[in-house]
Formats: sequence, C-alpha cells, structure tokens
Amino acid sequence: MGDTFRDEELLADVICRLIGDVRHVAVGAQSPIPATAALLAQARGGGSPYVSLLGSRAHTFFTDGARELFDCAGQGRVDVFFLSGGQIDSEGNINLVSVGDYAHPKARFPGSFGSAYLYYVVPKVILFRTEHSRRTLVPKVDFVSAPGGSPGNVYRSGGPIGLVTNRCLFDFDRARRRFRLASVHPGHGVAEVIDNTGFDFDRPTHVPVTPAPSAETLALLRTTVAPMLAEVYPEFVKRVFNVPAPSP
Amino acid sequence: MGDTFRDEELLADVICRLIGDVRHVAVGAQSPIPATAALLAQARGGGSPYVSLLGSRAHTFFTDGARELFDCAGQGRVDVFFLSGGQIDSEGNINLVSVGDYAHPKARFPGSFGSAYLYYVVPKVILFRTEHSRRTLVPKVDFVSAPGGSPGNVYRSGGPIGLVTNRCLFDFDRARRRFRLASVHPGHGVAEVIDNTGFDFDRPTHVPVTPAPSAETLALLRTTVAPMLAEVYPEFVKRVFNVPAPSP
Amino acid sequence: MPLIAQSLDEALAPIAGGRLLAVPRESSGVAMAATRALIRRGIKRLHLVTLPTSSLQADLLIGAGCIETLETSAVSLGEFGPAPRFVAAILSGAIKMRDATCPALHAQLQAAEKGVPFMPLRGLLGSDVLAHRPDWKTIDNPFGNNDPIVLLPALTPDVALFHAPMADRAGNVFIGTQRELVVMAHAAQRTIVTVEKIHDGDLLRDPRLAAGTLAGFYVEAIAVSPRGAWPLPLPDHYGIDAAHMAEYARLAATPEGFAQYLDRYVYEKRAA
Amino acid sequence: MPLIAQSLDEALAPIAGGRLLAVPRESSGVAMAATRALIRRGIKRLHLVTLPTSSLQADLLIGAGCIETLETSAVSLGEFGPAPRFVAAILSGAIKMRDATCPALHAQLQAAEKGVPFMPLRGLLGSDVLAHRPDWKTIDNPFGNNDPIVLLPALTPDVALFHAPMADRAGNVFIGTQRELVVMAHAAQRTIVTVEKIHDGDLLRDPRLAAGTLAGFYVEAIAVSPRGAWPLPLPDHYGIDAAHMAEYARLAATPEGFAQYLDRYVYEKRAA
Repeated sequence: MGDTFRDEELLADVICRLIGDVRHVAVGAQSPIPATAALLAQARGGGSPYVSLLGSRAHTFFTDGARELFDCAGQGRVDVFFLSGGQIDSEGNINLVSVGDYAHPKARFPGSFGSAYLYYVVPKVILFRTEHSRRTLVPKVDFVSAPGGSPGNVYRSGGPIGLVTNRCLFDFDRARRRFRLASVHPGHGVAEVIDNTGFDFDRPTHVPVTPAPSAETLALLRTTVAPMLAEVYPEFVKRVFNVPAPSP
Repeated sequence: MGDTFRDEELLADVICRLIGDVRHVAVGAQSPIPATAALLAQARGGGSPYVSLLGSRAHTFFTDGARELFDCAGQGRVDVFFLSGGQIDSEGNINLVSVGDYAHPKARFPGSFGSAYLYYVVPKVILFRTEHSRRTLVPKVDFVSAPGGSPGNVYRSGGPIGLVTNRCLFDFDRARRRFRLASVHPGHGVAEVIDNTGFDFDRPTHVPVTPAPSAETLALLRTTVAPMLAEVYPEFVKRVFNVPAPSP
Repeated sequence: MPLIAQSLDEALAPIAGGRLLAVPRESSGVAMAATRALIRRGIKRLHLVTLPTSSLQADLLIGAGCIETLETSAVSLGEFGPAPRFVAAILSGAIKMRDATCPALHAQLQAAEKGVPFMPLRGLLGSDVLAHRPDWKTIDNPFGNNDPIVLLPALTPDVALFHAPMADRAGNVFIGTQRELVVMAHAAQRTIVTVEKIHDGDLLRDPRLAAGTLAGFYVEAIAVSPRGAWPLPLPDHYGIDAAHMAEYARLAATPEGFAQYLDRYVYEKRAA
Repeated sequence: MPLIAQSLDEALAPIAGGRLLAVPRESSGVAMAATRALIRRGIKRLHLVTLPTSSLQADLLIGAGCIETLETSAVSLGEFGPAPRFVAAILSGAIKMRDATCPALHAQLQAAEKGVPFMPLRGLLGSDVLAHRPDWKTIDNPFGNNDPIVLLPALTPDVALFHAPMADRAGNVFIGTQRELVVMAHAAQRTIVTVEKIHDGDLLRDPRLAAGTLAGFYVEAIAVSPRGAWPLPLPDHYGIDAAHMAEYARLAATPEGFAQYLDRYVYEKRAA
C-alpha cells in the first residue's frame, strides 16, 4: 500500500503521539480509534504503557469490577483517557446528553458516562470527535456533561490536553481555556477548519501539516494492533483493516 | 456424664437461648463460648441461622475481605454479635482499651476491635464476660470503647440485650440503660452476685435459677458442635471437650 | 437459603411494578431472558437503575412501557448505534430521567452496601449533571480549606437482578471479576439471579472459586436460564449476538418495528 | 512491571524508616519473613497501620524498637494471650498510640482507594475512641435532620506489605478472598508482596483465578518467601504454629526473654 493510509490510521498515529510517555492509558466504551492509538503506543513501547480497554477481557488488568477504573483514576493511576461529545465548545466543555433544553430536548445522546468525574482527575484527557462541523464544535454546549476547566479552589488534577478531529489537531491551553490549532491533517486546510468550527480558537501564523504515519507505524497497526482490537471492535476492524471478526 | 456439665456448656446454652430465632449470628475474634453457642443454635436449627466465625474458613460465607462483616452489619444483615470488655459498667458501656488515665494507663487491653461500630448497628449484642468481679463489672468504665446507649438523635439500630457471666445472666433495659438480674447459674446465689458486682442493678423479688443444659443439648455440643469449633479454637476444644486439635 | 426456583417466573415473583430495580452494564451479565419474562408479565412503573450503563435491556424495557424512572450514566447499543426506544422516550417525555455519571452510581450503591447515608465524590462541580440532581448535595470539605465536594445519597435497590455463569445448590453464585454484582447484591434488599447452570459442589469451599463467589446469604432466588444473557454477552462464556443486535437496532428504530421485535422475540417465548 | 526480586532485602528496599506502613490482620497473609528482615535491617520510626488488627507482627516490631506510631483496632496474640511488647510499650509510653475501630480503618483505606478526602461511618458517637481522635470530624448529616455522623480522613500508606500464596511472572498476585489486601494495595503508594511461589501462567487470563488476583500494575516488588507467613497462618495453605506462638508468648513476657527470642529467631535468619 506504500504511502497510502486510511484516516483512522492517521488519527491513531496523532493520538498515539499525544499519549506520550506514560504508565497507564485507559479507553472507555465506543472508542475504536483511541483504542487503536493506545495499543499502538503499547506496541511501540514493547508492552508499556499498561492499556485498559473497557469491555475487553484480554486488554485489562481490572479484577475489582466496573468501579475499578474510577477508583484507579481517583488514585492518580490513570494517566490518559479519551472523551468525546455530541457537542464540544470553545472552553473544552463537553456535552454527551442532549441538544436544546434539557427538559424538552431536540436530540438526545447516550449520556455522560464517566465524564463528569474522569475529566477532572485524569491528567491527560484527549478529546476525540471525528465529525468536525459547526454542529459538533459549537460556541457553547447546551448541556455541560463536564467542564473544560474549573475555578482554582475546585479539586482538579486533570483535564483536556487537546482535541483530535478528522480535519486537524487542536492543543488546549488550560490556563486560558482555549483551543489552539496545532496542525491540519494532510489534504485539509486552515480555512476549511475555520469554516467548519463553530467556535473561535488561536492559531499560529504558520500551521504545520500533521505528519503522515510512517511505514513502520502502518505495519505495526496492520499486523500487531488490528488483531488485538478485533475482540472489542470487530465491526471497526473488519471495515478499516479488513481483518475478519473472531469467532464468538 | 449424666447430668454433669461444664461451665462452658451451661454458658453456651444460656447464650444460645438469647440468640433466639434469627437469620445471621456473627462471632468476633477470641470468643470460643459465643462461637459454641452460635454453632449450637445452628445445629438445633438444622443449618439455620447462618453463622460467621471470624478466623474460620469453614464457618463463614464472607468473600469480600475483612470489611464484609462491617458492611454486612451496616446493611442490617447481622442480627446477633458478641462483645466483651476489660470493664463493663452499669450503663452497658464497655472498655476494651485501658485502665486508668488513657494517656498514662495502669493496664492495657488489646483494643476496641469493631465494638465502636458494631455495638450501634447490631440489633442483639450479647455481652459476655466469664470473670464476674468488681474488677470487671465496675460503676463506670475508665474508657468507653462503645457506649451502652445513645441520645435519641444518634443513629442506633442496635445495642446490648444482656450480659452473661460465670455467675448469672443479666437482661439489659435499653430505655433505662440498666441491667436487671434475670437468673443465677446453678451453684451460685443472688448475694454472691451482689457482692461481686461493682454496679447497681435491678432484680425481681424471686430470681430464678438458670436452667441446666438438657441431655440433648449436651450431646449436640459434644458430638456435633465441638468438632466444628476445633478449626478456630483448638486449645479451647481440647480443654473443654477433650477433642484433639486437627492436624494443621 | 435462597430458593432454586422451578421456573424463571417463580424466581422473578418478587419483582413487582413500581420497584427500584438495579441491573448491571452490558458486559457484566445481564439477565435478558428474565427481562423478556418481566415484559411478558406486563410489569409497569419500574424505577430502573443501571450500574452504571445499559444497552438492550434498558431499551427493551423502555420500549415495552415498563419504565417510569430511569437512573443511568448512559444508554446506547454501542457499535450498533443509539438506543432507539430510549431516545424516543426522552424526546417524547415518556420517562422520567435522572442523568448520572458512572462513578456516582458506583458510589451510591457502595454507600448502601456500607450502611452510610452518603458518599463523597470528586469531579461533578460545574457539571449540568450535578445541576439537575437536587438530591445530590455540595458541602465544603471539612478536612480542606474552601474545598467544595459533592455528597451522593445512598441508593438502596428493592431488587438487584443479573445473570451469572453458575450457582451451587446452596445458592452461592459465581460472579468472577464482575464485582459490581457483589456491590449490587449487598446494597439491594433482595437479589435475584439467573444462571447458566447449577454447579455440583460448594463454591465457597473451593479456595480458587470462592474469590469470585457471592454467598447465597445475599440471594433471594435463583433460576437456571441457559444462555440467559442472550443476545448480550456473558464474559468468558459467549459473545454478543451481533446479527441479532443489528436486527434489533433496525427494527426498534420505529414503534412498529419495535412491536414486531416484541412479537417475534419476547412474546413468543423463543428464548425464555 | 513489578520487580521479581532476587532477595527479600531487595524487595524490601523501598520500606525506609519513618514511613507509613500498612499490614493486614493475622489471618489474611502477614509477611513475617519480611518483618524479620526489616528488624534485622534495624528499621526505625515506622508508622504502622494494621488492617484492622495485628498479632505477632506488631508485637515483634514494637519490641524491636521499630515503631514510632501505631494505628490499630487491637493487638493481641489471640488464644496465646495479650501481646506483651505492645502492652509494655503502651504502659511505658514508648510508642504513640492511635486507637481505632475496625470498620474505621477499612473506611479510611477505602477513601484513599477511591481518591476521596473522607468517608462517613456510623457508630463512634459517644465513644472515647472518637474523643481521642482529633483527626476525625463529626458533622450533621446533610441528608438528615439533626443526625450527627463521623467523617474519617483518607489514609494513604507509603507502603503496603503482605504475604500471598502465589504471583505470576508479570507480578499479578493471587490473594483469594482476602480482599482487604486489594484495598490496601489500591490505597498505598507502593505495594510489596512476598509469596509462597511463582505461578507459571497468567493469573489474569484464567477466569477462575482472575477473580482472586491483584494486578501487577499495583505492585512494586515481589519476593519469593516459602512459608513467609510463619509462624502465622496462610489461609488454605498452612495453619498457625501453636507451639511457636506459645514459646513467643512465654519469652516476650520479659525484655530479656524477648531479646532471646530475637537472637534465636530473627537475627539468626532461621526463617528468612
């Protein structure tokens, strides 16, 4: 396949770089691309970091039931987590609940999951939303499942470090509670990002292009990571990597 | 042995009657006679009540670690528990800590164990102290490990129902926070009880004699209960029932 | 000792309408055969608490009109898309919704497990989840200095209901690493369990199995229900039935399709 | 991944003087060989927290002068009588004592496990245990009405130390039903474990053993120490050495006898 790669591979590579050098990456429900990135980080690190995939039996060390992820985060032992949002706004607030008035919503999402806790206590929360549009990236969310920042007296050891979309990577400046365009993905442009973003953000004079995944990365993804993902994300793996689902 | 019985057998029989018709009896550390009574109740009930012996592997259903006893009691699922005291006073206060000034004690006991919690939340707490003397049954304890009663606004679903000693059985009147002599054991007398008790208590005009254990009870104790006790109380069983300790 | 029931319906008898029913997340052993039996019985006005999320189970119960109040962190069919009956019920206002967040539900059940009136939880401050929960209270941490913290009240289910791999004849249930099922059972007034099979022998006396066992002491009734989590997975036993879930997602997208699903898979007792 | 140490001393290196060390009760797997090694090393000024009680381990450490502060619900040799060095140290004022009650210690470690600053506990009101703990606070239950309740601060050990039946090469430790060991490890900054043996295979991947396994993720170092709980018991493996305990109780009754015991059983490395 040479230099060609799929969007999902690029995004996993971007997220993997954001993960950085940490001890433990946890991935929540319905997060195939973050899961790909976490397992890629582990494959590159020769087994490190620890990776916990919610819903997996093979990729988890939790034996204390469904609460262990949250206890573990409370202990400061989850270094990286991923959150998304039906809406994400300029201040990093995320909405996983509903559009319109909460009492009489126009649209309903599944719910806040663990966001109203994990966003506060995981040092590196990576926001991830493939659909980059004015519908998803809004000036102000209709419902704050979890805020992007908190007043100084609120206990908060964690928060967002960036936002990855199908068009670009934003960094998040926690002090100013603002996003800053860090790079645009190959084939996308700054004007396009501005057009499709419902909120204001900072950007440097020169916006770099997100580096494409290397041949080594693509090989790791396709030969090592994809088969491991199939346990939890069979449909995703079949579609992206053309790996058949495991027999039940 | 006919009608002869040991003190321990009488006391177990007395305690067994106090246990009554309940679902779950828990027995803490270092309580061989209460453990005997609990297993006697279970033997009489054909397997009911549930009995939890601290330190036993055979007589426990706890699989959630050492805290399960306390959580279980907090749920209202421990009906009977046993407590003792280096000192016990007229109001049912118990002292498992020290004699004299706490900062510079004259004598030190092991410590309060779970009493400062279980005394409040187990409906039927049976106080048990073989040594019935003015040294142990005092007007006022030097240290309140747990009080015999609490003000009306203090959450309290449990407390003492009686006190069993080597000389007699006292009932406890929770409303008045006073003991009342219920029966004296065979071979003991009311005057002797008064002489050896450091606190004032109520007594009826006629004080009955504690019934001796029946032949059936003695047989159950010796043939069914004693072998089950040997796991946790080998020294006790050897001494009282002449049953050899199990091989480790 | 718990009742080893002769039928699913016998075991489920204590689950009456209007009760606070606690159920686990999709991957922990969901009593789906029992859920279908409750729908057949026409149960109404349940207050459903999911620990901490749900998928097909909540959506089915909502669609079948069994739910009055829903307390959850999320309902979704995962890879199979949104939960259609849940979404429809929220948009139409057919159910009362109490949005929560996962660790809050764990903490509220742990509070009931421990017999304490509340548990503290970090996070939450500034979230609209908190803003819409007048039953949650914010206090100033007495051990801190101008340090607000949320207290969550204990949540005591009337009944906890789940599916597990096996139980022995004394009613001890093997739950493996799904320890939220232990918390649910400790917290609930009554616990009803369906199992794949009866295990010969005493689970509590096997030192390896005991670690993953919930004692029968906490269990009210057990029914044997082979593949009782179907079409959802049972960890270490079977996976999710993807074809069925896709069919459900397709049918449940409309009220008519959902009614068709009920006729085909619930009222016909196919999997009961 | 945790270090599978070549020696007990290597594994114990992180336990320095002055640290807050958490250890389990007698029947849950006490690291006695490790305790003797710490005494040989001459460790000082430990703040020992027992979950929730202790027997020989606390008495030995106290007698050997290793303890500055003791936080416990009780210390006793059980059927073998009072703990003589503990009693002597309290009477002479040689150690700082923090009397607790069992569920309070469990709750304080659970608070650390959950990352919350405190946990509430019923009971305690009117007890002198509470009266002598200025670090415990009474508040009016915000969900009640004139309903006082005690809040206990989280307790985060520097190190948790215990003995278990086995660990695998990835450092996963089988703890069975002794789940207070899981809480200790979650609560502590570092956890050091001695084990009877190394298990070939992956404890986490065996669905039956996984339920009783603490992941290596929480473990700093492991040392193999056969009969490492001796003379205390290891559940399902060996019982207490009653003759030895009786000998200890007899010798430790006097300072001279205790010194003799140390010479015979600790400094001679008999059981290390």
